[in-house]
Amino acid sequence: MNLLIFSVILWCGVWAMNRQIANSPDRDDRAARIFVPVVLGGATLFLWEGLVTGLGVSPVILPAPSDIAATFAASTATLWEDFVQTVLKGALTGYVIGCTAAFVIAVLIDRSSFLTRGLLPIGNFVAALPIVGIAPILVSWFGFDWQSKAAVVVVMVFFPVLVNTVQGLRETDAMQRDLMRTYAAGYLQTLIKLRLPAAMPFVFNGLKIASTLALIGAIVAEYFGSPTRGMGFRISTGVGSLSIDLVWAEIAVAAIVGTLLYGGVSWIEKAVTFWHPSQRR
Amino acid sequence: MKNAFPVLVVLAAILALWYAAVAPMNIRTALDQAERAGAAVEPAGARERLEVSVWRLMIDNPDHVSEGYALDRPRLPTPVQVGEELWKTTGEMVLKGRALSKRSLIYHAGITLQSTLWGFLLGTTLGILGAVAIVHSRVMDMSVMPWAIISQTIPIVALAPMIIVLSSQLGIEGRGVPKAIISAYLCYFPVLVGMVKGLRAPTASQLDLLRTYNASQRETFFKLRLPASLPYLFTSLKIGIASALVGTIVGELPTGAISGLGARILIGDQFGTPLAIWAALLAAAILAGALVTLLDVLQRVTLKRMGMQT
Amino acid sequence: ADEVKLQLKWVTQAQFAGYYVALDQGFYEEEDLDVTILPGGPDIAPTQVIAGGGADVTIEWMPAALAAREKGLPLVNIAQPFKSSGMMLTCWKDTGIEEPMDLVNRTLGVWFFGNEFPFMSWMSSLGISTDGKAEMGVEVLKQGFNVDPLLQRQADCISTMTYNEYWQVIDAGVSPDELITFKYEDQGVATLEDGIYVLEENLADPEFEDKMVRFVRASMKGWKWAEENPDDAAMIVLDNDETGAQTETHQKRMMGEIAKLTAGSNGALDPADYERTVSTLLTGGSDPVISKEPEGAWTHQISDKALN
Amino acid sequence: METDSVRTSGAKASERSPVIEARKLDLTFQTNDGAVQALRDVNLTINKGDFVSFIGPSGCGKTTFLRVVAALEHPTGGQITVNGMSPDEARRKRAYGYVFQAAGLYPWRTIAKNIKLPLEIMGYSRAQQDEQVARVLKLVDLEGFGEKYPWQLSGGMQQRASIARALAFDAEILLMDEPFGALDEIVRDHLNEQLLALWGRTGKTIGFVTHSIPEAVYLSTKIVVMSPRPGRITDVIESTLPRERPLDIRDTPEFLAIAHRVREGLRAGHAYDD
Amino acid sequence: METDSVRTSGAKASERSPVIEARKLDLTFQTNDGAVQALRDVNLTINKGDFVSFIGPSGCGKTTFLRVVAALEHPTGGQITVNGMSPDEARRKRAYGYVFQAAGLYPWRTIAKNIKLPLEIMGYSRAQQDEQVARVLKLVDLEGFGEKYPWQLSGGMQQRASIARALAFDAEILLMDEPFGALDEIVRDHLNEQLLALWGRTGKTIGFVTHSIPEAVYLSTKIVVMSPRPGRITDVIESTLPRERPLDIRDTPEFLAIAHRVREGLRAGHAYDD
Ligand SMILES: Nc1ncnc2c1ncn2[C@@H]1O[C@H](COP(=O)(O)OP(=O)(O)OP(=O)(O)O)[C@@H](O)[C@H]1O
Ligand SMILES: Nc1ncnc2c1ncn2[C@@H]1O[C@H](COP(=O)(O)OP(=O)(O)OP(=O)(O)O)[C@@H](O)[C@H]1O
Ligand SMILES: Cc1ncc(C[n+]2csc(CCO)c2C)c(N)n1
Ligand SMILES: [Mg+2]
Ligand SMILES: [Mg+2]
Repeated sequence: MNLLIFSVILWCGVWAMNRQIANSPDRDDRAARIFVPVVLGGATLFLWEGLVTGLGVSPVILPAPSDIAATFAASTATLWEDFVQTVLKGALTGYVIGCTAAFVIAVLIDRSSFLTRGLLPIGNFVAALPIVGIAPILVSWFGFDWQSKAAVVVVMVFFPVLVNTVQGLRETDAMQRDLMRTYAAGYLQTLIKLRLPAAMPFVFNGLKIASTLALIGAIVAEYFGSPTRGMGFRISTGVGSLSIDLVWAEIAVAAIVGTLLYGGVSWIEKAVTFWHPSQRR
Repeated sequence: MKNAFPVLVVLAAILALWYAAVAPMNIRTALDQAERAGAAVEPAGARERLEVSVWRLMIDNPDHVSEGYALDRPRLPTPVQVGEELWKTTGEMVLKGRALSKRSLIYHAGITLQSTLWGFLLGTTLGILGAVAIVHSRVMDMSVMPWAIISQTIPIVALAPMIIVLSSQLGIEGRGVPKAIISAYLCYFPVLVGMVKGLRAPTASQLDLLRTYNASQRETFFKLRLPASLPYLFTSLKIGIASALVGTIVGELPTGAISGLGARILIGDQFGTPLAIWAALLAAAILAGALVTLLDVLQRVTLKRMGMQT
Repeated sequence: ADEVKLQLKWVTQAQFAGYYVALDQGFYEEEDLDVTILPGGPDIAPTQVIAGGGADVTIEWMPAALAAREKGLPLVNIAQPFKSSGMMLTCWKDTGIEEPMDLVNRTLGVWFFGNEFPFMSWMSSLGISTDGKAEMGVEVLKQGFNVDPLLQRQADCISTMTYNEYWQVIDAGVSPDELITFKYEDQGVATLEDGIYVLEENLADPEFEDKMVRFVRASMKGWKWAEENPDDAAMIVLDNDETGAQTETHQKRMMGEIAKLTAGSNGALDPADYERTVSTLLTGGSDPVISKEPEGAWTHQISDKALN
Repeated sequence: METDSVRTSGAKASERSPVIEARKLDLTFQTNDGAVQALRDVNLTINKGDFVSFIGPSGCGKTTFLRVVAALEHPTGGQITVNGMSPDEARRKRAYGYVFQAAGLYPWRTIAKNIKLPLEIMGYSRAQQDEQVARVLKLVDLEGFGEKYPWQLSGGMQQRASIARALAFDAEILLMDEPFGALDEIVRDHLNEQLLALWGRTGKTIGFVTHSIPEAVYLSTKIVVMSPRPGRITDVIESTLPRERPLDIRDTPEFLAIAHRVREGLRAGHAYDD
Repeated sequence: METDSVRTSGAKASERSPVIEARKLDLTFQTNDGAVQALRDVNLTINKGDFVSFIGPSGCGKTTFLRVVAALEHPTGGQITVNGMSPDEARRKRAYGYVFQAAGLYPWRTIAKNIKLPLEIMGYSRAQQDEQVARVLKLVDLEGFGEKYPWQLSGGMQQRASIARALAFDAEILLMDEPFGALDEIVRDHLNEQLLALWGRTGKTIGFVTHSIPEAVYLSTKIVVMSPRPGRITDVIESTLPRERPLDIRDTPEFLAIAHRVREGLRAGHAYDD
């Protein structure tokens, strides 16, 4: 109970401190930008610990962060095996194939205004579909191993990237295009020198959305059949056998990997679209 | 409207591809059946056929290719089969006056729609309020935004059972609320991001103008930030409702929600009736299309009335 | 009336006919009970639901219940309507599998989510490892919710229930002679299925105890009714199926098969069956399902009062 | 005390009382690649009823100075008072009408609604709002365009609408940042005349940024010539032209002499050899 | 044949051969709320080496005419030839250097890379590219800014960069749409001089849109005055000024006379009573 009270107070204290930092002149420092959310996360974990132990929540419902950390440390081998299976083989393969295919096809259909006009509404529509629903079908088509997971990821990331890229390719303004016309620039020159650079902010928008979808897709697909490894496999069997701490360890891996993936894409975005107003300050 | 023709052509092309893909996808099943029925199949024996490519099988057994188009449990059903199944579970039900029976997809779409709308309402409210807080408070901006992103990297399917257990512990009956929570979890993020962008859309000079009038924060919000964010709002609402639908279906898949389109997909899988899965998927697609179109129309009308689009 | 929430192990189907019959025929009402039946699903762990207070009583398989008990969730079996196990492994005959030892070096589909324990025990009693194809090993797939892996030959064998998945294979056009099945019951590794479980701490409460006595009594009445009127019972199940996706033929057939499993049980747990289950689970070799003999995992406290 | 007397006395009578006083004003922007000194040691007194033009090369701090006056930017050194108060207090008293360098109309409001924006915020009644809108639309020759949206107007018309917006409420001090930049010569002449007439009628104090020497000379009672890096005042020219100014005053020797002095001051700020 | 002779002959020698010939040019835009006649019955001959200014109220079709010449817009009636070819053929032969009304630099390229853009497309060698960039940067006084990105420059500097971009390759015809709009008087004067010098050296044919009467008179051999709704030419003034023009030519009576004629033509296009 003391721990509970203490953790609540600590959390409020951290919030107050963040408030101070956020209103101080150093707030735009890289250090501040990382420090503030990290200590808030730390304080929240502490609050969680306090709540769970203070209120005596059963570990089969919600384990304490310390238990999760212990399990994490004790099962690194398992977690690594699952990471390789789900992330490296399933999600990343699917992500790379899906994004590349979408990008290439977007550039190809962009040549034809007929195809663009025909495909874009359909693409928008499909992008809105609950693609996870096709997971059982793809598992039955592509088998139990990572290939079917990659296939689900491909389908999930394909349309967001396609739609964003096509839109980005049309995003050049009339004057920028006219300039190319006065130079009598060819299709390829216009594409490489004008339209692709101008499309990059949109492409990256799609890639970022796709990066959060990729993991979800790979994990959901494992619910419909998998070898006896993988994050989705471990999560679902973990729930079944009440190893909830292991489930949370897997969730932690997913969150870390997802954040790194998203952060990585954002980092590349920053380097590539440094010129865009949203990247300048 | 001028897009109608290209869209139809592309749709026709997709259907044609789909139709063509049915033959190779189903040839093995078709040959297995034909062999059981006593037909001579080349090569004989399902195990032997596993070593042979589908193209070879199609060439060697041209008579049986067509049987792949009429299977009960196809790996890939034909568009017509899916259409028929959909009609059987919707239109025919309506004609029989049983539109809202448990066997009707209309009933299940209704269940899914209900959760989706609750999730959408909850998610957009959260997203918008969050965005308002983030735009007006730097602490919120610095501490909450990164966690909002991280929240989306957590596999919601893993949390789904815990959400159900926790909400029942909090005394919430039924599966509707947990489904709506899952749906809101997926929905709030695009709305939050879009609205933060939108509420920050006013340029420095637009803000300066109001400063010279000494306008209050409230006035700045209602007279500048909110109207300036409307195009972003609608865009994020469209993504939001699509995400809410995905969330509901994800929530219905593994949480044993006993009704709704997600549950139909699950049961279709469990009892080996692929046609039921495809029909439910198609129904979900139609639902998604209808919802997004509705918001799109709303967007056009509103923005037109606000003079923001020609 | 006293409220009782019952969490099922799986979706609404004839496997749970007794409870639906009791509800439909008013047996619960007669006992002054207001029963709510919560169907299960692939991601619902009945053990977790009952731990979270989402249900008062649950239908679970004994291996999962004992495993949960070891994890610190004190579940107690208060009644056992299922006498025998319906689980089996179904294989293609043309793969050349004739006896259990032929399984080595094959790909097998297995249910997880707490349903894998009987299989694991069986394999370790055979001395077969489950870490991949090998001289003395098998490749295990986490099989999904359907029988496609067998039909499409992604696996040589899959887990089936006598009352459910097996018939789906048959319905897909496969004739029984093409298949060979290994029933756990025949292999001597049968474990108890569908028992009625509650939390140990609740049993100390006389009011709860009384409620459970009435619940078990009414439920068993439902089971007996279902055994005697299988077709009507199946229709009752069908009426209660919210998904509207179940078919009459399948449920009627399932009811017929279920009746074979409940036959021979009056509802009280036979300690011999329990012992057999425990010893099967303990022979896990290097990786047993439970590590020590459980204590207090069952009681006749309820069934004695309910059935006599 | 002084402030009070300024605010209550009539326009003509108080012509010589100071409204804006800047003393040793400094303003340095901190940017990623070092500090930019936008204003250095700026001393300037603007009296009530003055029409002050600011002229100088791109980047010399004209806009920055206007923004400091309107409390949109805070000086890093020196003092500035507006009616004896800090600019921020004056802003809270709604002393300013500001015309920005870009029109900055809100695209979701019609022209009339754009003009009403400050009136709504300042709590004018409906009737007053309509009356003001009609008046200023006429002033800038946009009668009949009230119900159009900004994008339905040409660039020049938009700029006029933004001028109308600043004139719709009765601000004591009018700050205009290159208001006539996008207009052609004829329209510009016309609006110059209108502005002079308005100023004559109301006795407002006006700060006016322009790139055009004739415009500065034609309009102002005081011309401030600025020079960049760091932004500073290099010359302040008190106009000797009468308050009443027909367009052809621009051909008088007096006019040309002032223009010449401005041009010389301006030229000094550039670094061309020729 | 004729085309060939034009292209090979020296600048001075061919001064009187027509480069651009418009006959009865019409251009109507179809918009949602009806047709807009942007150009009507435009007849104009521009000879090799001419410096032609276009002046007229906002929306009178100046930009549209330049765009028709550059084949960015297609007339709905009449004919236009450029060097005896269609504008589109001339475009494909890379006859044009075009300076747009807005700078339109690509934000992802540095200033130097922006200037290199046309050179890359036209296949200049690396060395040639660097040489040209250095030359034009000097011409517009932007030495040392080559490695900056567009947003790091003030508006006026961006405009100069876009002028440099158009001058970097050797286009026969230079089309400039209000290139000096955002610049202050001094810079403007300076660039006017530079432009005249360049024109004198190279004998390019220049089409130049401006709002400033003195600028038009100072620069041009021919001034085209246009009037809106529908856009048409109301006056074509052949300048009597010599080709050699020091800045103070602007005070000569001859200059003022031409300016007066332009102003009158312009005024006729407006509807002010005063
Ligand atoms: N927000 C800012 N951050 C950094 N530097 C700035 C900022 N605003 C202006 N500056 C710099 O301050 C100096 C003065 O700018 P200011 O806008 O006042 O010039 P100006 O005289 O109005 O020029 P123009 O005629 O181009 O409008 C410039 O060098 C500019 O780069
Ligand atoms: N793409 C277009 N669609 C419809 N109308 C157009 C289009 N482009 C120009 N116009 C119309 O054609 C007329 C001439 O426009 P143009 O841009 O040539 O004017 P301008 O003389 O260059 O004016 P400014 O001085 O403002 O640049 C205007 O009435 C304009 O509204
Ligand atoms: C993830 C998953 N786990 C278990 C089963 C199978 N299952 C659940 S309850 C039950 C009893 C008979 O229906 C069986 C066999 C499945 N299909 N999917
Ligand atoms: Mg300025
Ligand atoms: Mg123009």
